[in-house]
Amino acid sequence: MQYISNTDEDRRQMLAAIGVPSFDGLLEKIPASLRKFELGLPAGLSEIDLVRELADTGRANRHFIDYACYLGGGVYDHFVPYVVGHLAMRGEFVTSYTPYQGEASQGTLQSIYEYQSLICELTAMDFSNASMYDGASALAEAALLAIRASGRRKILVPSTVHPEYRLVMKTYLSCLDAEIVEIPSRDGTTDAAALKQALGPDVAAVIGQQPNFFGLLEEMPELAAAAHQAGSLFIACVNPVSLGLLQPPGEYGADIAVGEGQPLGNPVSYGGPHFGFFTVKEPLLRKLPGRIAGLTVDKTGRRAFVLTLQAREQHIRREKATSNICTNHSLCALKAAIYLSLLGKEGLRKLALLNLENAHAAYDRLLRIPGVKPFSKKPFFNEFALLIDRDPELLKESLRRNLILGPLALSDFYPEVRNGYLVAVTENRTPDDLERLAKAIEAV
Amino acid sequence: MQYISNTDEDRRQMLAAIGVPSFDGLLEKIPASLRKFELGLPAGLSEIDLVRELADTGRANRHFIDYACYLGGGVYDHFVPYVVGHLAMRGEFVTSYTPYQGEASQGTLQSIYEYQSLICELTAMDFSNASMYDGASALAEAALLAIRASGRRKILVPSTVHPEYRLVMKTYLSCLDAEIVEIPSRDGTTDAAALKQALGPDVAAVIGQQPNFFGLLEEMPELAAAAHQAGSLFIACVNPVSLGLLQPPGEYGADIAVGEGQPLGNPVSYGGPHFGFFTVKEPLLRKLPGRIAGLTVDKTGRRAFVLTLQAREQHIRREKATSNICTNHSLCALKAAIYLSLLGKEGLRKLALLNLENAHAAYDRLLRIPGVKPFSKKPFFNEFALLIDRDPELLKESLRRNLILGPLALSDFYPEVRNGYLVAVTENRTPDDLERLAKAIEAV
Amino acid sequence: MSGAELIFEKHSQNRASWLPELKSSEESLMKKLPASVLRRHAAELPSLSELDVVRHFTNLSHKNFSVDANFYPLGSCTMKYNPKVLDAIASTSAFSQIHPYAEEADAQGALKVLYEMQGFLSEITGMAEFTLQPAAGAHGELCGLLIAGAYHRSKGRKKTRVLVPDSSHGTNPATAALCGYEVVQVRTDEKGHVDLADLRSKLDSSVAAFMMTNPNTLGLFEEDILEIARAVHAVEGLVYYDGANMNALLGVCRPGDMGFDIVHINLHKTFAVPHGSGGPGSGPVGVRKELVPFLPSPRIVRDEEGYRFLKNSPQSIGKLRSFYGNFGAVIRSYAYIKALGREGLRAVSENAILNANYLKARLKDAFDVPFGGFCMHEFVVSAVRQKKRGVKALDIAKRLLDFGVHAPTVYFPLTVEEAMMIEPTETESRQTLDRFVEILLAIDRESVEDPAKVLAAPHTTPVARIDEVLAARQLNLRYRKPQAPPKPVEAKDPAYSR
Amino acid sequence: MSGAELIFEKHSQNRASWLPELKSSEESLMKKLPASVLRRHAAELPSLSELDVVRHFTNLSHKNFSVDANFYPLGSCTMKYNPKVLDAIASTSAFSQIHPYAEEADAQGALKVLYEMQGFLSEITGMAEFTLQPAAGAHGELCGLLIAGAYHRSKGRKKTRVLVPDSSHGTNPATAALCGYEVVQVRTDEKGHVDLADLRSKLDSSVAAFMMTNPNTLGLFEEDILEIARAVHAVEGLVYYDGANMNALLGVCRPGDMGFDIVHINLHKTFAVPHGSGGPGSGPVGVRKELVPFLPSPRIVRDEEGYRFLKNSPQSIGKLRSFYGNFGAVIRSYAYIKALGREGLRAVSENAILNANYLKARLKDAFDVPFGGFCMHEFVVSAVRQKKRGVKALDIAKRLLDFGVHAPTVYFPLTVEEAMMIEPTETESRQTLDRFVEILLAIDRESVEDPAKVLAAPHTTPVARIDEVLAARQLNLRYRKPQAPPKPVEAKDPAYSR
Ligand SMILES: Cc1ncc(COP(=O)(O)O)c(C=O)c1O
Ligand SMILES: Cc1ncc(COP(=O)(O)O)c(C=O)c1O
Repeated sequence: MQYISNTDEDRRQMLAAIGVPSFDGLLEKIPASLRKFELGLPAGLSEIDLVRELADTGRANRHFIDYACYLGGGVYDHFVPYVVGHLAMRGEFVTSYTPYQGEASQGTLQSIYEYQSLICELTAMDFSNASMYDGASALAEAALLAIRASGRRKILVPSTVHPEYRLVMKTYLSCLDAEIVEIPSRDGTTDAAALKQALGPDVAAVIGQQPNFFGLLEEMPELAAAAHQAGSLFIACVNPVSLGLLQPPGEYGADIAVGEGQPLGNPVSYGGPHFGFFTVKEPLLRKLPGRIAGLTVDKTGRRAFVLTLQAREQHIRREKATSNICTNHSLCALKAAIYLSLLGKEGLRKLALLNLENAHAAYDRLLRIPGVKPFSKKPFFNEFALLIDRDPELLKESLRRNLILGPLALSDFYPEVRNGYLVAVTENRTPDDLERLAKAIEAV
Repeated sequence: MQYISNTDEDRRQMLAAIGVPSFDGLLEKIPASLRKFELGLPAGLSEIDLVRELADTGRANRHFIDYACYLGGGVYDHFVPYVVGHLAMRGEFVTSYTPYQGEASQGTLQSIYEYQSLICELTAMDFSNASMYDGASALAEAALLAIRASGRRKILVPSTVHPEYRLVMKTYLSCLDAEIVEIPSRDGTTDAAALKQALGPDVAAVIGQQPNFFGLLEEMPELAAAAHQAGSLFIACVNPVSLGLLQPPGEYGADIAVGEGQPLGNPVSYGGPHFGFFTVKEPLLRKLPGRIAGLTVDKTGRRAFVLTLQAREQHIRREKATSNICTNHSLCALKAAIYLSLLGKEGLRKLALLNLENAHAAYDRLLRIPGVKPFSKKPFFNEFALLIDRDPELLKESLRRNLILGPLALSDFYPEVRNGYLVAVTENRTPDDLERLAKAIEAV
Repeated sequence: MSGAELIFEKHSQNRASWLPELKSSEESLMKKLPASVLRRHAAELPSLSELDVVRHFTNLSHKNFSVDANFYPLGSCTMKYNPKVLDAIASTSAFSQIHPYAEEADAQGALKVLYEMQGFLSEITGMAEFTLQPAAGAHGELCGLLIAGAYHRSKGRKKTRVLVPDSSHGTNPATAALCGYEVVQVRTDEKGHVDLADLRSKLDSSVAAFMMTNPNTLGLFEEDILEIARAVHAVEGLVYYDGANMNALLGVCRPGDMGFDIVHINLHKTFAVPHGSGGPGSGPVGVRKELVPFLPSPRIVRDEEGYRFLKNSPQSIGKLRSFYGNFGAVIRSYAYIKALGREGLRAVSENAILNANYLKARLKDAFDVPFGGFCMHEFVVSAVRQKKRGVKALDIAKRLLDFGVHAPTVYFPLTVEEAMMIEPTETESRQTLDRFVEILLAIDRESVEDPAKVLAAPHTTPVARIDEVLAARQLNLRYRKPQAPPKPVEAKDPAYSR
Repeated sequence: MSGAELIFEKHSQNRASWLPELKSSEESLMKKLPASVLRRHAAELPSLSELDVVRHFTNLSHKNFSVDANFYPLGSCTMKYNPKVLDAIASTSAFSQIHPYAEEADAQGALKVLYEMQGFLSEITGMAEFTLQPAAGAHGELCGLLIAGAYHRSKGRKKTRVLVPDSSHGTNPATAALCGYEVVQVRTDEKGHVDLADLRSKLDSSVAAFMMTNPNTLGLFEEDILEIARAVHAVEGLVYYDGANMNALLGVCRPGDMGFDIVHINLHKTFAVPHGSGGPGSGPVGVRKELVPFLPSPRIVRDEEGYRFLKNSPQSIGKLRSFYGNFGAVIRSYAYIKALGREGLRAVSENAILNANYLKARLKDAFDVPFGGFCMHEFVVSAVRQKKRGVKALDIAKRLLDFGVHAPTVYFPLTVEEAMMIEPTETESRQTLDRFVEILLAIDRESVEDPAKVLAAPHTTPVARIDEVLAARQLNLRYRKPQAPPKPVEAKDPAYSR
């Protein structure tokens, strides 16, 4: 399969126009020693064969159409209305570049402006950028921003924050003279007392995640207040769907709010691509990483959109940029904008309520199983942890047999938690599959 | 699920603007007796539930991804390149009306003009309309045209023409003073001698199908010559994919050429929607049924496209129209235009060769099975008939077990043919699934 | 590079990249076929790379108005929003990759859809049974009149005439003629209804059927429908319901209850099959009990073992097309009915009626309204007043395009001078309707203040007004090889090209 | 009705029609949450029907240039045709509806894709091993420099500086700074290559890495690459290959053979991941053998039981993001490489190089070519000559839009005055290139005959030139509730509105 448009005759004529006898003439500058190799790759495939072969490969994956997914831990099997993909996958969005040429990119630019506005409404924050790679890297960039903005070097992170997010932050901060201090938890949420003790004049920021990795609700206002009291910034990492019911970070004093955008209209796709959203309060605007679209006018006075505040960015400021990010996750953010537009004010709340309802129905049902206990009795949104006193391998097998994916073994992340499982329950789960899940556990 | 855009508040205000106290006021003209009923339908479903329920319904269908399809008989499991649907399903094509307002429909109009041109190239005929419902109704309309154009009343149809097409023609002609005369076959193709005998001054047209229902190749030039000799028209019904190798109807003197367009980029979809193509030689142009797009200019002299020759059509001529057809199968024809554009001159021939190759490989392989005999030894393109000396019910079961759909039992159409099966083999068939088919027969 | 070239005027390397290579040599393959049947000259299809095909048709798509991009109040066409999820459902492998000749046992899902859909439509229309075989409205009419003919013949009646209202859709007389009937038109009275007296004067035992719609073509409900039906039945005629435009009746009232004997429905209007620039649609036909034996073959029935075909109906009119209808269209409507449910269907009609009446009320001062009173899902206004200022309905239609609104149906029905037939549908919002009113009022003002601007419209479409006369005079209906010289480079708007 | 409104300025009945009804009452549900965590004011999302959302974003899409509709010779961006079938493959349930925390046994298909893809990229670049974790080019650079840092630390070296050419992409210095290095620029010599003398003068043991591209930003092959690598290695520095633009090298030559130690690739350029108006992409990183232990965690390996994660690499730099990279992007590239195969990949680069040299040859008379000789997949011309006539590179860029062609990259690299960086890619046809040349020559003539027309361009885009200064001065970065008064009705082209 090739996608070359020139014919052989074209090629001959073009070489003649260039004035070289053969193609190799164009490569004269490449040392001969570099050109002596054979690509050790298979021959190409026709579209028929390609589609067939990848369908075969795909059969070795267990997917959400055949299996009910109770896995979460940062990305969730939410329903994506068909319209989202239908619109976002239009060629005009998919095959255009970053909108540097404003006049040729008003569609993208307006949709970014609308995305920024929607995210600001959702989070009650002042400003949003056009997107980051994912929730974890957004949180890491937030920590970088806090360190840069405050001139301080410590970041306090509760152990209840998603373990992978903490690892990513560690990687991002590894070249800096920075320190990440882990704050312990009590009964599944941040130990506020320990946090307060750890605070001090060298703390750039405190991080809080809502809901936290265990699905439990943190006392975000308390954490924020403690941070502010110490002159530190407060960074909130939030699940966007939960904001249909939960207090938005802008209201409890977050200076920076970030999160994983996948739940907003993006398929799980084995973990990517999704996007991270990144918002700040006004004072931090000029330190925002990444792209921002603004509203202005054209020379005839018509409303027009354009990338702005570019003096923060690498292509203008090079080594003085606020971040090295260039390509972001625009198409994923577009999906989120379409999804939020479809969801609307009323739908957002309903979606959150459906998640709450299903998750609590599952919680209640599973706790009726002998040997199943709650990990914590604190309130949760759409995900919760259980202790399941069963042989892990037998449990896995039983779940698979019952066409269930998950729940997630906590010991993968917190080795000290034995027999702990994280159960995620979205609007996509049904009473039928919950019953299957329960039966699968009971059968072990 | 509802798709109403008005809010309750909108509705209240609109009723007030109209000046009625309640919606029922707008229905005052409808006799009360007619308004007293309850729709006995279930309550609506959300998109989540709808998608899930229809996926469940779909599980009761055996489809070509899981089963290798050797069924043909007029519609074929050809590969449809993904680009075809991607382009044809763009909202601008899918959600626009028949292009009556030319200035607002240049996209559709140009694509129809291109479709017409492509079909003319393929068939070597002079003119094509914008499409008919399907091959069978196109053939019926061709017979109507011939009767109208010639003032004669008989249509000669070989028994080798698709039985359903003959039934449809019978229905269409049932109100006319017309007669359909069946011409017998010899060894699977039209008995030319019998045809010549049946010809006479009352014969409006002779029909020939290439390849015929048994997949066999007819001597079309001979049939056409015989028809013309008797002053009758010759109507060819052809498989468009075969025209990559076979002589086009325009070259053997067909006055009208029609066919089923499904093989050109349309999914099989349980038999519809597809489209019929309909072409004529110049003298019959003004008798063409249905829509035609023409090239002209706009008032500034730019190239423009428009529906033309509308004086043939029902919306202008009412009871004097050449056909009652109105909505045709435009989107299916668009798929064909895209498909043919992708296929190109070289691809068309290659596609036909691949079909020929696969079909003959299957023929050779299956004939090696004891008890399997050819129905005829005449040449064929991508479909052929076999006599398989096996218990039909056991054979069916074995095929299903081996994930094979088909072949088609001929006795459904020709009760006199015992143990006959029609095997269709497209470019989509592989050596693997052929082996499965052979094993399934051998196992009985 | 604006995509104005024909596909035949583009050249690049053709790839047909989905096709695998041949396993044998061409020569050995060609031996399978006798020389006499072979093509001598290759078909002159264009040669294009996949990119060039994608770019070509993407650019063509940009030259269309569509419901997805524009308000499209085209009367008699019901250009409503058709939920996109229906397209997705129809194109899943389980529904699009199945063969009509599969064993019944291998297609129980498809048969279930067809069977249940027959029942849904019977319930919605109040008819006894439905066939889903017809491919479109006109095809449904053919089916219906063939049933009528077969029925009358079975009773030994000789019927030669079909009556239609003077405002009827062209397919009604065309179909009647196709079936060999003499077509007789019935007048519309001053209130916009079937003129009962005229109808009575034309009714006699030769009348096979009276084909009508209700609401009628003017968007008005025929109040006398029960009497009309009685009168036609009195001469042993059948009352045929052209239900192409049924958007006002869902859960509101039923043709079966009105006395109709035969009904066709356009799924591509009322039941969310998108119009696709001219099809495919689907035109199911329903009949009352006595006519059931005449339905096309096969019918789809259910028994203990599941869903299956019923092929032996001796009185059936036969087959109207191959296989069982436009399954890919039917399944969209099936899913649509399931999604909306009974309340949702009623809401469709309520809002279609409300939107139409709202527009009619808001436009009645600026435009002539030939027939007052409440309308159903659509209505007709007349531009006679504007015509006196030199601006015809056609000019208004073209001018609307400059505002991003598709034109209403103009000059139909033929019985109303300067007719503009407006059907907003239920899926449009009040905000859109208000904007449409503003635009029409603005154009009305332009007809006073700047008629030249209206007459020269459209100004913003890919082409200006099209020379239809030239199109019909110098027929150019297909590309032929050596053609016009290559076009000069041109900016999108020629005013700015070199 | 041209879609110019913001989504917040539209109002209709919101439906969120995919959501089923709640089974319990809201009150009972709200009891599950303490009041202290609750939202007090609903988020002010817009309220819109599905139709209005569809129409809004369809109209927005019409305001973009794109590869699907336009020639898009944007230098350094490789805006080639990305086969649509890859989108289809990536969105099948088997690949898009799978969870990253599924058991390895439940995701063998996905792991196979990742594993084989690592191998493909190693083979294509001549590196020992690849990670697919980075989400984009800049993310890959971060990954690469972290690996370099970890490696140097493991050797006990203290490295403080990173060298980059003066023409380098902004992400190179930005990433180096992010990693705490001092950034030092190396000059370009008069032939457009890395100035070897300048490089040597800046090399010492403090140099962690020299980041470069080859072909360089000017589209020229760095002939001295082997010597450059030796010189850097001589001070125990690493040579970092920014492979964002690798479209000229497939099957032609390999960074690994040139002496590069670390490589990142932009799958969203060379390997057919569509750019998506700004991502998502994927920026895999490959390293030579000695650096493998430092790759991010987890790596994907294969053993007798199948494909699995390798999590315990003590020297690993850790995780760069959650999970394993942009799987949905990687699978597109994987399928692309499978589809093209070895010959197809080589054909990509041959035609990319041919197309660029053809354009360069045809444009060299009308435009200044700062660096002669053959180029690789792209080249830079300068509009200094046109600028003397008052027409700058920016004006030419804007004027091109009127002809339906996207502008080249302008004013980059910063080292060339009035730079226009042109990358035609391999998927464009000679016909398209010829037309592009004609258009550029026409604009060049306009710069003499009618410069005002060029300066006022674009004339045919949805907006005219944009006031960027105002945008930066009066920041308006989001919608806020009570806003501008409703806009008057306006035809699409304001010249024709009332
Ligand atoms: C009232 C009426 N009857 C019949 C038809 C014919 O339907 P079709 O175009 O599907 O054949 C139409 C629509 O075109 C119509 O509006
Ligand atoms: C040469 C070069 N390096 C690095 C990058 C950065 O890649 P990304 O935008 O994916 O972060 C780009 C493209 O933007 C580039 O062209």
